[in-house]
Amino acid sequence: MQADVIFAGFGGQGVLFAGQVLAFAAMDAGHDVTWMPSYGPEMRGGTANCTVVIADEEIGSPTVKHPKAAVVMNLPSLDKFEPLVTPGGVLIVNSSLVNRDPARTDIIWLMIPAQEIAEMIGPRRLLNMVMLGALLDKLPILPLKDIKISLSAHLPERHKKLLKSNLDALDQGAAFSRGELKVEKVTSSAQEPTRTIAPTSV
Amino acid sequence: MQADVIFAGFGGQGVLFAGQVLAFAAMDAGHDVTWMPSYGPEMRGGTANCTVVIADEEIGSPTVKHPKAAVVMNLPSLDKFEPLVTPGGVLIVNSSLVNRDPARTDIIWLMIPAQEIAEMIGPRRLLNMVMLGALLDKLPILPLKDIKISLSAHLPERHKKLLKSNLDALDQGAAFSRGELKVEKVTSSAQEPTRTIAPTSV
Amino acid sequence: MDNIMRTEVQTVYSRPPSLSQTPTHYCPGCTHGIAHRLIAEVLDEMDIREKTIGVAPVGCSVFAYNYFTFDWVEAAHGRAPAMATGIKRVLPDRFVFTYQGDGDLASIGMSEIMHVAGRGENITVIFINNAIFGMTGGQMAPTSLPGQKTTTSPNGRDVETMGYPLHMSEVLSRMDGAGYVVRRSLHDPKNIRLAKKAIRTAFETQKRGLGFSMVELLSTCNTNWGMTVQESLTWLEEHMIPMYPIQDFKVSSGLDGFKV
Amino acid sequence: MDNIMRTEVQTVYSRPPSLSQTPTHYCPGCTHGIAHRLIAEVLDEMDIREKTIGVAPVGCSVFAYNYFTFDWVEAAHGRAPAMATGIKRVLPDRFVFTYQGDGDLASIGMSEIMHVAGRGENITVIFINNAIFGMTGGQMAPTSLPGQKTTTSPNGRDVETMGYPLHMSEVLSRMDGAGYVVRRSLHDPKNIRLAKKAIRTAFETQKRGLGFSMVELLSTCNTNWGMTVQESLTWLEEHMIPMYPIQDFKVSSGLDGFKV
Amino acid sequence: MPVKGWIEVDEIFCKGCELCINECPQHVMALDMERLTPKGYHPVILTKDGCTGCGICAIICPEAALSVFREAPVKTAKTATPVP
Amino acid sequence: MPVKGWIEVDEIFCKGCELCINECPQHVMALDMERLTPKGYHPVILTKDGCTGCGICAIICPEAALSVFREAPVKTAKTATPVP
Amino acid sequence: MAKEFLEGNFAMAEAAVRAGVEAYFGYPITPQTELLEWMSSRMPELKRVFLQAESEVAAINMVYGAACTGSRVMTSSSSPGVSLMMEGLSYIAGTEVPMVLIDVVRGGPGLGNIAPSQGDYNQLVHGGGHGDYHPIVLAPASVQEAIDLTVLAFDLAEKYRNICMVMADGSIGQMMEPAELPEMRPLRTTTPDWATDGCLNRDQRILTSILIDPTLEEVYNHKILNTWYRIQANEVRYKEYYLDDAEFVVIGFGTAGRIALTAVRNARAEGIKVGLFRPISLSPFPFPQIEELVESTQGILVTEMNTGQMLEDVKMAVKGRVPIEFYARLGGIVPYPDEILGEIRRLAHEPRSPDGDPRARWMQRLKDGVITLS
Amino acid sequence: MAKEFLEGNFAMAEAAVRAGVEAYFGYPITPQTELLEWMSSRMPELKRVFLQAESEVAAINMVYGAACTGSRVMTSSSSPGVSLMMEGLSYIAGTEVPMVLIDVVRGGPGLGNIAPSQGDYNQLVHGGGHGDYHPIVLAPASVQEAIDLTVLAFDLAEKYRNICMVMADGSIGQMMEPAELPEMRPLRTTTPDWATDGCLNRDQRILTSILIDPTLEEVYNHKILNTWYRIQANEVRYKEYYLDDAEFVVIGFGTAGRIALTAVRNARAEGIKVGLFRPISLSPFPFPQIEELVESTQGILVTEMNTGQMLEDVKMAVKGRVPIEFYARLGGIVPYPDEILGEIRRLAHEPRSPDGDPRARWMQRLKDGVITLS
Ligand SMILES: Cc1ncc(C[n+]2csc(CCOP(=O)(O)OP(=O)(O)O)c2C)c(N)n1
Ligand SMILES: Cc1ncc(C[n+]2csc(CCOP(=O)(O)OP(=O)(O)O)c2C)c(N)n1
Ligand code: SF4
Ligand code: SF4
Ligand code: SF4
Ligand code: SF4
Ligand code: SF4
Ligand code: SF4
Ligand SMILES: [Mg+2]
Ligand SMILES: [Mg+2]
Repeated sequence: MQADVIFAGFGGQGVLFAGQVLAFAAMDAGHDVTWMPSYGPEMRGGTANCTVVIADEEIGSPTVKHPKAAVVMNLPSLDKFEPLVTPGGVLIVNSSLVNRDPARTDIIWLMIPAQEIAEMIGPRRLLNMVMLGALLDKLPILPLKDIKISLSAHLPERHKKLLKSNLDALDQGAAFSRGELKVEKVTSSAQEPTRTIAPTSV
Repeated sequence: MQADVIFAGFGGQGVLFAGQVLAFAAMDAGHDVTWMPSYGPEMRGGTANCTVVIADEEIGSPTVKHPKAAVVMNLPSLDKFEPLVTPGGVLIVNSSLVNRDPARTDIIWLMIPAQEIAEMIGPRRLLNMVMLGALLDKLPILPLKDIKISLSAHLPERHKKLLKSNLDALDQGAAFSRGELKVEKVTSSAQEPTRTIAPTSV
Repeated sequence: MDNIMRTEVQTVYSRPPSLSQTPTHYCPGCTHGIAHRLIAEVLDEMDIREKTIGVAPVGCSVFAYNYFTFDWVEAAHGRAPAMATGIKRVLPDRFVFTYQGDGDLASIGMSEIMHVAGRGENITVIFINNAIFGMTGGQMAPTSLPGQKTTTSPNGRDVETMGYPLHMSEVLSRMDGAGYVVRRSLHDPKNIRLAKKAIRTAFETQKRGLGFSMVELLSTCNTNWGMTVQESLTWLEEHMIPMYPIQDFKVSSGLDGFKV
Repeated sequence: MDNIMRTEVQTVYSRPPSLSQTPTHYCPGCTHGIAHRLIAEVLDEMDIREKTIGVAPVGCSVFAYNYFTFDWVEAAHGRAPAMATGIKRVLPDRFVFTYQGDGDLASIGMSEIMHVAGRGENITVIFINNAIFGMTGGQMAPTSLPGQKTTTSPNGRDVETMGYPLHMSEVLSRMDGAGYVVRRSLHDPKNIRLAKKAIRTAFETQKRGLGFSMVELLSTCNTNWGMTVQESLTWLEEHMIPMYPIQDFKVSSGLDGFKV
Repeated sequence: MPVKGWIEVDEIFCKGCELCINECPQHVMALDMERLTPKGYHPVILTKDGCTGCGICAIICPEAALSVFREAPVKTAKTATPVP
Repeated sequence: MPVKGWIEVDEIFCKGCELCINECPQHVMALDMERLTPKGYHPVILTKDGCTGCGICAIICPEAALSVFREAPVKTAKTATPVP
Repeated sequence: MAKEFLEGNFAMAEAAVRAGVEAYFGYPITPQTELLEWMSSRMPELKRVFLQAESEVAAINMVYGAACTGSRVMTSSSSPGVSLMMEGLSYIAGTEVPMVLIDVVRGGPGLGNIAPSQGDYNQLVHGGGHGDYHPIVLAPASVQEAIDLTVLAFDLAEKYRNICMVMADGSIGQMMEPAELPEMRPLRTTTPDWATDGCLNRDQRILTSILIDPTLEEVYNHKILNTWYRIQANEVRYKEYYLDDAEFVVIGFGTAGRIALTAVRNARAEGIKVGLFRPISLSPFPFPQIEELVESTQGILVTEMNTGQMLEDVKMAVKGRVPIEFYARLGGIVPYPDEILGEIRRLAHEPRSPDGDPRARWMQRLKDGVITLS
Repeated sequence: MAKEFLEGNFAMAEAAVRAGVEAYFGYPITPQTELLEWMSSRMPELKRVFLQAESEVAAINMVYGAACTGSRVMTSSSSPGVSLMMEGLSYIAGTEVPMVLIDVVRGGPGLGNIAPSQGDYNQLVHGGGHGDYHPIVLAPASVQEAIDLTVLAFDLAEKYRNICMVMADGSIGQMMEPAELPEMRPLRTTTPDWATDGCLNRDQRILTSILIDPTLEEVYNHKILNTWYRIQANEVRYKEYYLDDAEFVVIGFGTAGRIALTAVRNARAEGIKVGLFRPISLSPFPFPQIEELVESTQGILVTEMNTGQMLEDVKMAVKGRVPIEFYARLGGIVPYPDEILGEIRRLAHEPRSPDGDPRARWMQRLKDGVITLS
């Protein structure tokens, strides 16, 4: 197996952690895996992304130009990664912050109001797990239950009380992807970055 | 013409300046010339020497292993440079501080009580000019009068009042070398270094 | 008597021309921005914008130069005072100032700041003391308070092993080259007004050639202190000021009679 | 009553065992040698020679290690305090001291000395202030006096352009990590006795874990001052002491009751 | 008679940090939760009458996002100086 | 009755700097102009009687070249300690 | 020990801990700060020494001091901070005390940026401090290798009384991978016979880098040069991939090397017989191994995240006997495998010549728009 | 101007003065102190800036600041002091401001000693600060050349907005020779259009070495690399002696080069057809010229006062096509012409092979006592 997924969005949207959860699960499932972060040049509120590569042989590059899948949480990330997903690949878009549909026809894409779904379950920042759930439905590299086991094992102690809602978020994301969940997109227009990122450090 | 002379002694004996005077004169006479100092590893009261190379083409090395002449002002310098003078070369030895004659027979050497001669003229530190005078008698690379002109021109302003005695010292050194001056060696045995040198600096 | 009062629109405040139109990258509520604004106001009031050269540090304010409209250079971490010295010595009629954080000035840049003070280098230093390395994500600074938790003092600063808070204004004011050294704070409007007066006086010190001038500004870092903006102001007031009193440490007699 | 007085030979003074049998390279009459001797006497009296590690500077005393019989390391110019920190941190039960000149400590090594004092690093510093860079042939030091002629202040130190003399003991004693900071002089037997007591107290400070201890010793450099040995003692007394008063700047309360 | 004042918020700069809100002696400021600035913050606005044009909000604003104006009797009018 | 004292000069170390000579309260020291040390200095010597063994010369000697002894009444004799 | 999912910076820190590091001195700088931060909590917990120095200059001199006592000691930094350590490193080399430095390299020169780079190759491998000395430099290409090489670094440093550096480009510091940490080693119980730890029951020891007499300094220079030749003979490390039948060879180290691995696999899938040679010890550089490669190779592609600093060493080994091409991304940019694949194709399919300057050709391609940077 | 009998350190200082240096910042260190001391009296006399900095770190950053104003500015130091300037130099390279550094090299590593050496070749030419940049490095072999190259250094620095260094081994600094100083140039009257000297009647200017966006840093890296290629194309300098009919070539720079000249003459006197190639610009290195030499040469002797740092560059140019031998004195020792003559004889008369490591052979000869050091 070889799969590569890019998670991209504003810093603070849980982009990096979503990638880590996937990577944990891949490792627990016995695959080789790399997780590589990348930060945009903006000083704060800027973009961040991470690339997860999963394979069964020693992984060469931890970066890929054309990922099998991309999970994008804001418009700049959609603009950047939509053209790059390999034909036949998967693109999961956070429709809560993105107003346009992808234009590609040679890939599978999903617009998911991840923020609204998250807020149905708990805090808005669960949106990353919602999107991960949706991804795994569209690109079943690992069974959702493996992800859940890994998440339970690796969630930092101080967040353990949020475990249940994280698991729910995964489920709801997958459910939405399967068409089993209908959600109204409520938040209007503009993108709202989170505000907890310190300047890039030099 | 190509000539190379090493002046060696304790720091403070005017070794470096004697070489400079010769170099000045060589330059004024239109030769190419280099003056290169070297300091012993001792921190103070140590040895110092300088090599003067005079030539009529672009000078390569400013150092020579086997100089045409050596002017040595103390015993360690005699020990070091006696074996190195080229056969047929000249060795001038400050007998005021050196108790033994050179052993070489294939060179011209002179034991000169430079300190006593200096003290006849003025301060003991004129001994370097005494020895230079003797050298130029034994190795007439430049006429003594050229040396005198150069010395007059290059003696630092603050020492100008000593010009006359410096010139005398040159003359007396040459005179001694020619056998025209008889001097009793009065200072006894031990070597007395001067004491004005600060530690080697790192 | 007909008492008709005519009125007119007055501009009480508007963005000073020395500030550029670039939004800062600072975290919302970070008081670095206040310090920037005060500098701009002072330069404009003194009408010396075109004669001023700023020296930016390495720290959160590394991009300070983007937020002003006059010339700037960007120094190596801690070396802004040396760079400012180089500039001031060749251009003695320009106004030269450094803008430095506490990591920059009090940790790696200790030698340079001490020596410009000792030499009475005729430059101005704006020293932002936020008791932390902001830019690199909240490590301990020499100015961090005893017990303060940072990412390199995870159990709180233990003065026995990690050292005592450094009082840079106190120390620098002892140098004979110091013309004006004071500490101010940016946590409320009253103190901000005083801070501005101090900055004005510091540049006056430079103008009069009275030697080294420095304004230390107590500043917040809500992000790395792990607080809300409002909490950070309170923390500054309650914890930093007792350790770092707001005070004039050195005021050259050459400033006698100078009023802002 | 038959009053026959029996007598016996007493050794009033003999070369301390902590000094090696190597003659120093110092110029005759240089007071560096006195400082060496005092350190040796103190270590022998405290019987800690075998537990002591010296850190030599770059300066005339660069070869200090040759003149003692215990372990030494040789630091980069100005960095002796950092090196001593490294040693003391891994060997906290050893006595670690630096021996530094004024160029080493107050010029290039400013940052390191300030920070060991700030951290209250439990080391001892013997600071030889001779108001000049001795080793490199007499350049101006940060401690050179106003008007003092040196090879880099040929017309005398002009404080306006070359800066003011730095008072290191005064400054360092303000650091909260300082346990014992005093200035003494080596120009006559009385002051030498006081200097020795201070060195003894400094090592006691280290023994008791009271933090940073430093003894600044006013010292001569007849060679680079261009004076005879005797003139240099007089110059020290008449010119240096007024600028650098012999004084206790910080004595930790942990030393209360300690008598030498 | 209280002086009438008002502010202008430059939304390019405002980061919704609320510093001004907390300092306004008239308590007439708040974040506009309906709107987002280009950088994605809720900007500050005047929520009621009562602004005196005292300028305190501008003094604390780290982003120099605020301009402050007031209507004042003509006789005291000076040339506008940007000094709060 | 003045105590009788004397000094020993280690010529390996003495540099003839004259510091001791100038400090000796009894003025009994001088350089020996007849002799040179291995390093080429005139060493110090006692030139007359009168040394009290006060140790002051040793206190100022930068080269630790001097040992100082004295003859003292037995009852006060302590173990010799090298403390001036 | 089981595999864990570890970040490179953290992994190197913990590897050093388990290798028995007794003291860490350092100063924060991105992108290695996590290493220092982990040390700040971990070392005190184990009653070992952690100290945040006031600067990199102080840090390296603290390391110098602690190393003189025979302790296992290290520091870490990133490019500008490493530049500040050059005097100290030269002193350490001049004193033959062992120590480990980890440089998590970022984009430069100057303040540059904080993105991954390999721009410090020359500084670490060839130049750096003044005078003649040679540090050992190891370049990991994965988190596991970062762990293993960190442990090895201590052993080599002590074996040869030499500086040993780990050159981790920023990506290695910040990426996460499954990796296995070693068992915790017991701490050193003996003290080397040169250490200055107080002369109890023995003669004085002195550790210094001064040899004021040039004849002694010359002897010392010969001595450490001989040590260097021993290191060259014994400590060359590298990894080969698909070289058995390779007609073309890609050479790259660290992250550039592992990215090239993907490109090589993809090229193989296209039928190009290409292999990868990945130097692990940059110093000593695998000159003999590359010389040998030349025999069986039709062309070499060197790929780096700098302007061709290792390229010079490859050229030195190749001596103009086979064509070399060069491809690089600079200033903090990490290349994609596709870019390198494109270069492999060019190497395999276009005319080649052993002459000329591979870097100049690369610059020309950039200028001509043959290469477009993404 | 007439020839005067000048000491190298003094001559370089006065040459800088006459080339119009406006500001000097430095810190004392042997063997360059006389340079600084001359500046301390000369510059104030001319109402220019002299400042004794508190350290080399401060000195280089003062230079950086003054250079940003468009002033002609310099510093000087010796090996350990130069190591402390590495961060600053990298910043300067990252900002493209011109400046001149004179390094009067002494024996190292570490504190070493104060005798003449060429041990900083790698530091100045190849490594040094972090990141990708290339200083110009000029190596005088006489006092006259020291003067001429000092003047040239300012011109090149400004022409290319590049760091320009003069690498003078300690002998050049301390020897005296007849030499001619240039006329006093008038001081600069214009200010370059990038200088930050206050924005009177113009827009803001910023000088910085940060490019936080790697794509911009990459562009910057390309830019300075292109500058470097321009420098390589235009600024190679060297001097040839007796090469017309030479069968053997000695290559050496600075003092080692001029000492070799005597050896070459003596060898010619013995009938050995040998010439001398003396690189003057060490960076850019005369690669093409040496490559060309290879055509007509049967053997090359490289001689240096370091462990063979330039040897590597010569090997790079020679590409194994002719035999190379190596001879060096280290740690502050200046070789005698006789020693080099002996090596020329060996080269001419003993079997030669282009293979193997010239340095290893030299070490072997030392070990075997074939070479005896005096
Ligand atoms: C030589 C060097 N060392 C370390 C760093 C990393 N660094 C950047 S900013 C900084 C500290 C900034 O703290 P401070 O000066 O207090 O500024 P703040 O961000 O708090 O305003 C550090 C350590 C660097 N860029 N260069
Ligand atoms: C990095 C570095 N810079 C400069 C020097 C040259 N240097 C050696 S000692 C010294 C000054 C010594 O003066 P001080 O510390 O006062 O000691 P003193 O000789 O007066 O006892 C200098 C500048 C050096 N060795 N290393
Ligand atoms: S990290 Fe702290 S200092 Fe930096 S911008 Fe944010 S709040 Fe301000
Ligand atoms: S130069 Fe000065 S400090 Fe150095 S040994 Fe001589 S007198 Fe002492
Ligand atoms: S203080 Fe300024 S930035 Fe903050 S909310 Fe008010 S206007 Fe906006
Ligand atoms: S000017 Fe004064 S009253 Fe008006 S909004 Fe601002 S702070 Fe409030
Ligand atoms: S003080 Fe010491 S060195 Fe000086 S003359 Fe007296 S015994 Fe000799
Ligand atoms: S012991 Fe006292 S009296 Fe005797 S020589 Fe010494 S100083 Fe003079
Ligand atoms: Mg800070
Ligand atoms: Mg001194």
